[in-house]
Amino acid sequence: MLMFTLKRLGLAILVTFTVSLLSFSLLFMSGDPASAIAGENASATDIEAIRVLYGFDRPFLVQYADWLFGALSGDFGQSYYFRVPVAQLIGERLSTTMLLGVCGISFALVTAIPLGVAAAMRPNSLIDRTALFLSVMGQAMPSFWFGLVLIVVFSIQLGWLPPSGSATWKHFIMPTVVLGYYAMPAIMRLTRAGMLEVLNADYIRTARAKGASETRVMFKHALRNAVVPVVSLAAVQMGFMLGGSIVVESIFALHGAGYLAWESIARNDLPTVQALILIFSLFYIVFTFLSDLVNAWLDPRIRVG
Amino acid sequence: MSEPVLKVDNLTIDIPMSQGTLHAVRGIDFELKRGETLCIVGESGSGKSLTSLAIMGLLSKKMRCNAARLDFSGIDLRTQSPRAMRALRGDRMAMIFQEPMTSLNPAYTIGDQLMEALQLHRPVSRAEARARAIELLGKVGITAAESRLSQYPHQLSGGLRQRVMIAMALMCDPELIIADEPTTALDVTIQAQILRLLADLQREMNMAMILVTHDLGVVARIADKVVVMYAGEVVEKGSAREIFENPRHPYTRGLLRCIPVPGKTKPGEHLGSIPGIVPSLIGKVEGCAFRSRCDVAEAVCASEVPVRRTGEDHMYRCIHDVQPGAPS
Amino acid sequence: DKANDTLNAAFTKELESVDSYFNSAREGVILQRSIWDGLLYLNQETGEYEGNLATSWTWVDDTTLELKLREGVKFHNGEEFDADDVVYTVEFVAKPENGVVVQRNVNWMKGAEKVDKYTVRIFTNGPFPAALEYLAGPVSIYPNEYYAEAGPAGMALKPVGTGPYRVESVEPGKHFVLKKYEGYHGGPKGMADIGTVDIRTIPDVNTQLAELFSGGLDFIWGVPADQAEKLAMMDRSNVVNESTMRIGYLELDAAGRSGADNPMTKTKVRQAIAHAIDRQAIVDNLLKGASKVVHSACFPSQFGCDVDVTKYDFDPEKAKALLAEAGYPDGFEVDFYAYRDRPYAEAMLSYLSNVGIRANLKFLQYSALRDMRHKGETSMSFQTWGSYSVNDASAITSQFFKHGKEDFARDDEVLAWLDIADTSVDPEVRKANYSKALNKIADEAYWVPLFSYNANYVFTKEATFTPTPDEVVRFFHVRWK
Amino acid sequence: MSPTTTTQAAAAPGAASDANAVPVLELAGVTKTYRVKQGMFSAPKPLHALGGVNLKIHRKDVLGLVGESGCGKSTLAKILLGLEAPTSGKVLIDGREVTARERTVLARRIQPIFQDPYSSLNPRKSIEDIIALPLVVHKIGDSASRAKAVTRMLDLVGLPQRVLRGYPNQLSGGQRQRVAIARALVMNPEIVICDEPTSALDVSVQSQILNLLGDLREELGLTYLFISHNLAVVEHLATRVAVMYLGKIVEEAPASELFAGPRHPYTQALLESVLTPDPNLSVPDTHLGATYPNPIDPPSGCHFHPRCAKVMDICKTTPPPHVAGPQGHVDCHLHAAPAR
Amino acid sequence: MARTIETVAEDLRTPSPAAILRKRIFGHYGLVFGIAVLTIIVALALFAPLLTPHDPYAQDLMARMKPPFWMPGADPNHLLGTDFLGRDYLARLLYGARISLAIGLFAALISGLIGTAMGVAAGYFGGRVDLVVTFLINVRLAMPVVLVALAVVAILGGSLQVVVCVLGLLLWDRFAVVMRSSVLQVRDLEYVNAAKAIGCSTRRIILREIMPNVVNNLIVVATLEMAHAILLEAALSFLGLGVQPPTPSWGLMISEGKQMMLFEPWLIAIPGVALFILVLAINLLGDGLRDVTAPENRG
Ligand SMILES: Nc1ncnc2c1ncn2[C@@H]1O[C@H](COP(=O)(O)OP(=O)(O)OP(=O)(O)O)[C@@H](O)[C@H]1O
Ligand SMILES: Nc1ncnc2c1ncn2[C@@H]1O[C@H](COP(=O)(O)OP(=O)(O)OP(=O)(O)O)[C@@H](O)[C@H]1O
Ligand SMILES: [Mg+2]
Ligand SMILES: [Mg+2]
Ligand code: NI
Repeated sequence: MLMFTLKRLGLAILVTFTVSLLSFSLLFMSGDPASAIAGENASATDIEAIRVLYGFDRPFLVQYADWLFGALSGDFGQSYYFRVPVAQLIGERLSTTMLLGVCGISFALVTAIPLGVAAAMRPNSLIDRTALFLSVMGQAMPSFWFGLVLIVVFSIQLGWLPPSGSATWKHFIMPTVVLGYYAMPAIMRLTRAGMLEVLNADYIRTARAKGASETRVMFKHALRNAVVPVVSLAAVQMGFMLGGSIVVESIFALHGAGYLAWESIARNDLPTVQALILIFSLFYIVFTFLSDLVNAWLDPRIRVG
Repeated sequence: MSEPVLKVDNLTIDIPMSQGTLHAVRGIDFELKRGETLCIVGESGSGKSLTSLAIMGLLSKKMRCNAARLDFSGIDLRTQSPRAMRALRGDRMAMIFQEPMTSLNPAYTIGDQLMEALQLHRPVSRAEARARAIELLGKVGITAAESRLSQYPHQLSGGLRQRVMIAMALMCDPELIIADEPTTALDVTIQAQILRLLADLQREMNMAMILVTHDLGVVARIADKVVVMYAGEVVEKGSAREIFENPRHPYTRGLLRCIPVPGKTKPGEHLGSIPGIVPSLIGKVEGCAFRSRCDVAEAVCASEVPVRRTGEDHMYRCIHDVQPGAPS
Repeated sequence: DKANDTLNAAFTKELESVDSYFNSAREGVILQRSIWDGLLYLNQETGEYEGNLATSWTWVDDTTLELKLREGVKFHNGEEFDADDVVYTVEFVAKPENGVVVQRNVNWMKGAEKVDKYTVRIFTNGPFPAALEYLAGPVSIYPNEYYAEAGPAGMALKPVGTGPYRVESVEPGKHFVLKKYEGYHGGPKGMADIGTVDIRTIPDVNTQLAELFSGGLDFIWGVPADQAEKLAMMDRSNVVNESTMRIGYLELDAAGRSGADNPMTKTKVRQAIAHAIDRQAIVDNLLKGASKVVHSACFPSQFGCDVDVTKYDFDPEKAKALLAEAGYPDGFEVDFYAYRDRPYAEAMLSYLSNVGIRANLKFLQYSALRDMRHKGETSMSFQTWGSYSVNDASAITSQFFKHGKEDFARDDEVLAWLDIADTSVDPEVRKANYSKALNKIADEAYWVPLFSYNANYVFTKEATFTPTPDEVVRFFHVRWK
Repeated sequence: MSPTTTTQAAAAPGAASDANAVPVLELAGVTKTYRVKQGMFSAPKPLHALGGVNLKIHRKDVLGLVGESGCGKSTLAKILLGLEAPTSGKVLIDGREVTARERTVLARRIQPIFQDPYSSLNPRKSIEDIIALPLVVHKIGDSASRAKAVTRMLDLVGLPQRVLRGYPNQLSGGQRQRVAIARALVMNPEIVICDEPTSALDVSVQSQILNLLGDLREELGLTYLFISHNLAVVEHLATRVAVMYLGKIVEEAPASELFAGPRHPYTQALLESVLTPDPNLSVPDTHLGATYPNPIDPPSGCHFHPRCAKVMDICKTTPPPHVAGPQGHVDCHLHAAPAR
Repeated sequence: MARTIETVAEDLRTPSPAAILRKRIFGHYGLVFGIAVLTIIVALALFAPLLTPHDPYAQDLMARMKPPFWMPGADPNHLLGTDFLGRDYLARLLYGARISLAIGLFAALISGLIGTAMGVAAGYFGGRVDLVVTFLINVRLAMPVVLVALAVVAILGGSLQVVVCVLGLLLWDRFAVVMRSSVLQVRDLEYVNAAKAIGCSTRRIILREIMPNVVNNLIVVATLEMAHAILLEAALSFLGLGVQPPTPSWGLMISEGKQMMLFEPWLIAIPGVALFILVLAINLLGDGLRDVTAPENRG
């Protein structure tokens, strides 16, 4: 167990390190950060002064090492744009994105798993077809489009929900649906496929032969085994969601980390973008790690040798 | 003798498929009394498993199952509600499956699964269920039963898992136990152990047992009655002694010639064989299904096949009264 | 929302810092005008400078301005306003190492000196005719004690000024709440009417409109022309259009910085481009509103802006002929850089392709494009310039034609004229020299000036508001009906 | 099949087992260790699939290899086929050690027939392509001669010509196994490694394949390593038998001898477990315990001792000695020289 | 012995895999629908010049935002109306199909090549190679795609080539994962062992024995990734960092129409629905192929 955890941790660190190196070099190529700091109406001399002030004239590796050591101690530098520590900046925004991510994945799970189970219970039935239809729709519908349509219908036409902001829980309904609907199809399909496979397994027949009721068979014997890959997928999706909430956040004017990332790219705010890429990848790694633990708990074949 | 525990009359199972209807089981009948062992033998795909599943009421919904009679201890299984069937399953009739490796739920401990079998049917406490589980594990020859309860299936070897499966089937003292090829996945030595265990328990608990297998050796050693199936049909049926000493159907005879027997068949000598392959059962099936592989088939085999009997309980389906070149 | 005495407004862009010296965004200017006061005030109607925190001012010499300060003014935190605040503010912002973002707003000042409690002197780095303009604009006075303690970071989170609105709360970049400052000193801005101004950042215009429809917003601006037109037709809110000082232009690499053989070095090519684009059609159909075609490299209302220069009318045939004369009978291919207003760029692209110039649009972030321009890598780009709302040609013409990094003409004559115009204190001399420079620029078609921009303001019918050409929303001038 | 095959019996047992001749195939102290992970959290542990196997196969012999599931039979086959490299020990052919480099050359001499007829043929290839593959790989002959060779092989294994254009999914299990045999034989190998070639088949089909293998051996003079867990089948075909238990050969002897007088308790139990279709007998008691061996954590001393009915104290501590017999050997304390 | 009896089994032999596949394909409604729609879209894209007289780049500022035919005030000349520069919407839609298809196709091609090479290598060779590839997959998955794509496009500018390359370089993970696991499944099958024992070279085993048996998975992933790439490009365009105008990509059309969505909803509805249908068709195709070739359905 300890060995395993250590190994996973080592791998995680290596992955994060590689991601950070990649993102850093990527953004290093992105032109002159000094100009970005200076803002839209700055003159050439303003920019030159800033370049020296921030040390952009140093070699790449020096700058990277500098950044990395800072990052290790939680110091991602100053945002060029906001001129506050990046850690503080992201700290303020992350909660919105996290909340959105948690809501989104919960919505996806809460709709996808029952739907997947129901579809697997009666393949080719009406409910199966409906589920399939919903998932096909979900996969083909561009989320920005879906978001705009929701705003038109629920905010403008019906006036039920506020179109933007994050003040109350009502504000989170539409973003949650849009974000969750993006992850729903994959989870639903995996649940369905997993359930179908598990339902064909011999031990399900055993459970039936014992005289267990259908619901007991479904939920005690089948779901527990079918849900194992779903947990991993959900973790991956959750990771994607945080990184992918850019569109949703910009449409619904949620000032989260995704929107910050997009704006920071536009503003050439390197420290912020770097830190965000790193943090999103860290999230992904943490989630997958947690999902491994959950899976180990669900699946004794992993847990006990 | 007492009333038969199980009476099956003209059981048919049809499976609708895209290419047509698969007549997987075509008019099977047999009966079984308490304390008896009935063996169903036949080639792969001959409908053995479907027959046993049909008795347990475990066929999938898309399959169509009909019978003139399907009685279990005087209960007409055809008319039972799903709920009533559930109450019977695992309580008064139990089943053991072929694959010990996959027949146990990997997510729960052995103890959980054993106890569930009892608690589903009896209002017992966990402690009582646990005691019963330990008792039965001991009975099926598992030592240190107590500690096994908290183990997971993947921590046990195939032989042990099959023993657990047997224990699980016996949790509620069933009247009928159906074992579908319980030993084919196991090694020969373990097979012998498990079969012996089954036979002993059956005798001890005075159960009726149906043993499905394709191994004639197993049948000969354990069966009171034998049903030989071919292509969904009973081609020969009778007491074990009759079948082995006086086989009538060409298929049964062919099977018996196929297997090498240490001491009887000469090493290196040609074994008997049945050429050809099993016919498809999709669509209308007429005449003797075995005729394409039969040495003694004639043109009339394509139409009606008579059911013949020699003696009280030996029945077979063939146009030939006595096989050409048969020993008796 | 009159019932709550709250005006809900939206910013499009996240504001990096509320401290007006540490942002360069329009949103920042808007907040600055409400929260702080300058020493002077430019009356938008009369175009005259009035006293604000100062009551009178005199040039002691070419580089020294003496001001008498208003008495009895109190900052939002209760601190008293006096000469120390002015000296502290000027000394702080004038130091380059303090990192004020827009250096040109402050780098003309050398420092300040307290004469007595209510008199200060401000020293400039050389003669600077536009000084009053800046003192009435971007230079606002901060409370010395508070600023010394809180610094720019503290000021950004809890701004303190003397303006008609005080800041109730700041969520950086996202949300700002302003409250009417009851203790306002009664300067020329006047007492605010609306009790609360609640500003949220909503990046997507559609979302802003959606909020407007559903009553979540009362006041938005920068609404694109087409939407504004539709909104005006719907008659649910007030739609007001006002010209701004921003003009659009094509910057052509006449100096050959991106390559000596580049077609833009040929005057005829540049003239051809000017003839090729139907600026009037773009103004009529795309910009609409108060926009006008401009011909000179400055905004017409600016001091020194001579609009009577060579005009290139829309004439594709002539453009083709000029191209042929320049040696490009079949046109040529060129990268066309732009950073905003994609539709306008696309429209121009199409006109250019009609005369045979195959332009590939390269749409970049502003800073990335500026980098390229500084390195002299762009031979043709679509630029805009708002002159910081400074009503003086020095804010635009001199910005781009004095051999700086953004000068793609590099014309020595123009440089010489502009140098005289920028530093002379005699208005006539200035005017004459700007005119010479602008005429040469137009003749040579160094730039193709395109059009002036306009802004649409959409707000609730419960309020009245008159926009100004400097594109600055003065919340203290918004009133309930 | 031809009726002449009945006469082969005389030729079979021990025909070529001249102890002094150089064996075609020899394993000398071959071990194979896998590292396996049990569950995600534990470190990999060594699994000794083969623990020092010595084995000789003489020309025209049929060496039957029996043993229970997981004892290492397939591992041994894979090593002989060059699919796995032994962890230690040598593989010799005609007395010469074989290095990994020569495997392709050896492929001409040793060919496999696998257990599962469903996965041993590439489902995307036609039968013709499958059988001709070895010829193509070794660049033997042109397409015409290959076609002829394939046709010949079909005749040999008793398949009709029209299956040539077919695909594996169109054939029954027995037919597929015949295709596999044809593929193995098309290169005229000397040695065929049969890894449970009939255990996935119904008895009616099994007998066909067994007959075919017997006939082919006669006609082509093949040498077989015949792996099975069915002793009856082994007795039917093999000239010599090796019994394997947990990666070790515990007994080896000519078939007739071994079946007449099994010496190792495990061999005895194996023999007892063979269920002949005799309704007068009941299920035998093999006297084996229900403690199944775990290859990752094998019992100390003699690996068999926890199940052995005749277990002695010494079995629990000391690995059994190698006791040579007249024509084979047995590894068992019971047969060691009387204790001191 | 004479065996005169007709052999029932022979007549009932199963058809060849190709025949079975054909039959399955035509029995699968989703797949048939997907293929049909995709064919239509491809045909429309290919024959765009024949279908509309308009040049998708020709602007007419006087005739901006003319509504489509079902709305009042429509211009019969422009069936689907005109966009904000007065360009014919139908022409842009048709030519845009080319762009969207090309983006999907080439992005899938690039990522397919990368992912397949990595996945097959990892699956077949295992050991270190597998470790490295798994590590790379992890790194790739840990990178937030949209973010990185945005950043790169922001740096390099949004030419068609750049967008295609960026998407291609970012979307290979699923190929690698799927190929790795399918090769792992096939690698230990006995026919692969048989091929090894025969003496086939590694190259031959991979190309001839393994690839044909995993290529169906490859195709399925390729179609799904194609859809994914098209959607991602649309999202990039929406965020203002996709393909450059005036190229009529559908994503760009949505992004351009977005401005007026509250007043002229058809401006985003038309390309949005087109995009939706295209992605739907490709997904149905992919799903259908998966159903049809899934191993559990195989004969
Ligand atoms: N779920 C199913 N769907 C379609 N056909 C089925 C299904 N289950 C069984 N069959 C078919 O029904 C026939 C009988 O199957 P059954 O499982 O009873 O055979 P069996 O005698 O038990 O064979 P085996 O010895 O291989 O277990 C076979 O042809 C089989 O293909
Ligand atoms: N690639 C592998 N990695 C790890 N362990 C393996 C591997 N191959 C085989 N083993 C282990 O080696 C031991 C011997 O396996 P092998 O396949 O040789 O057994 P076998 O005698 O052929 O069994 P069976 O009768 O079931 O085919 C088993 O415990 C098996 O789990
Ligand atoms: Mg069965
Ligand atoms: Mg094996
Ligand atoms: Ni013969």
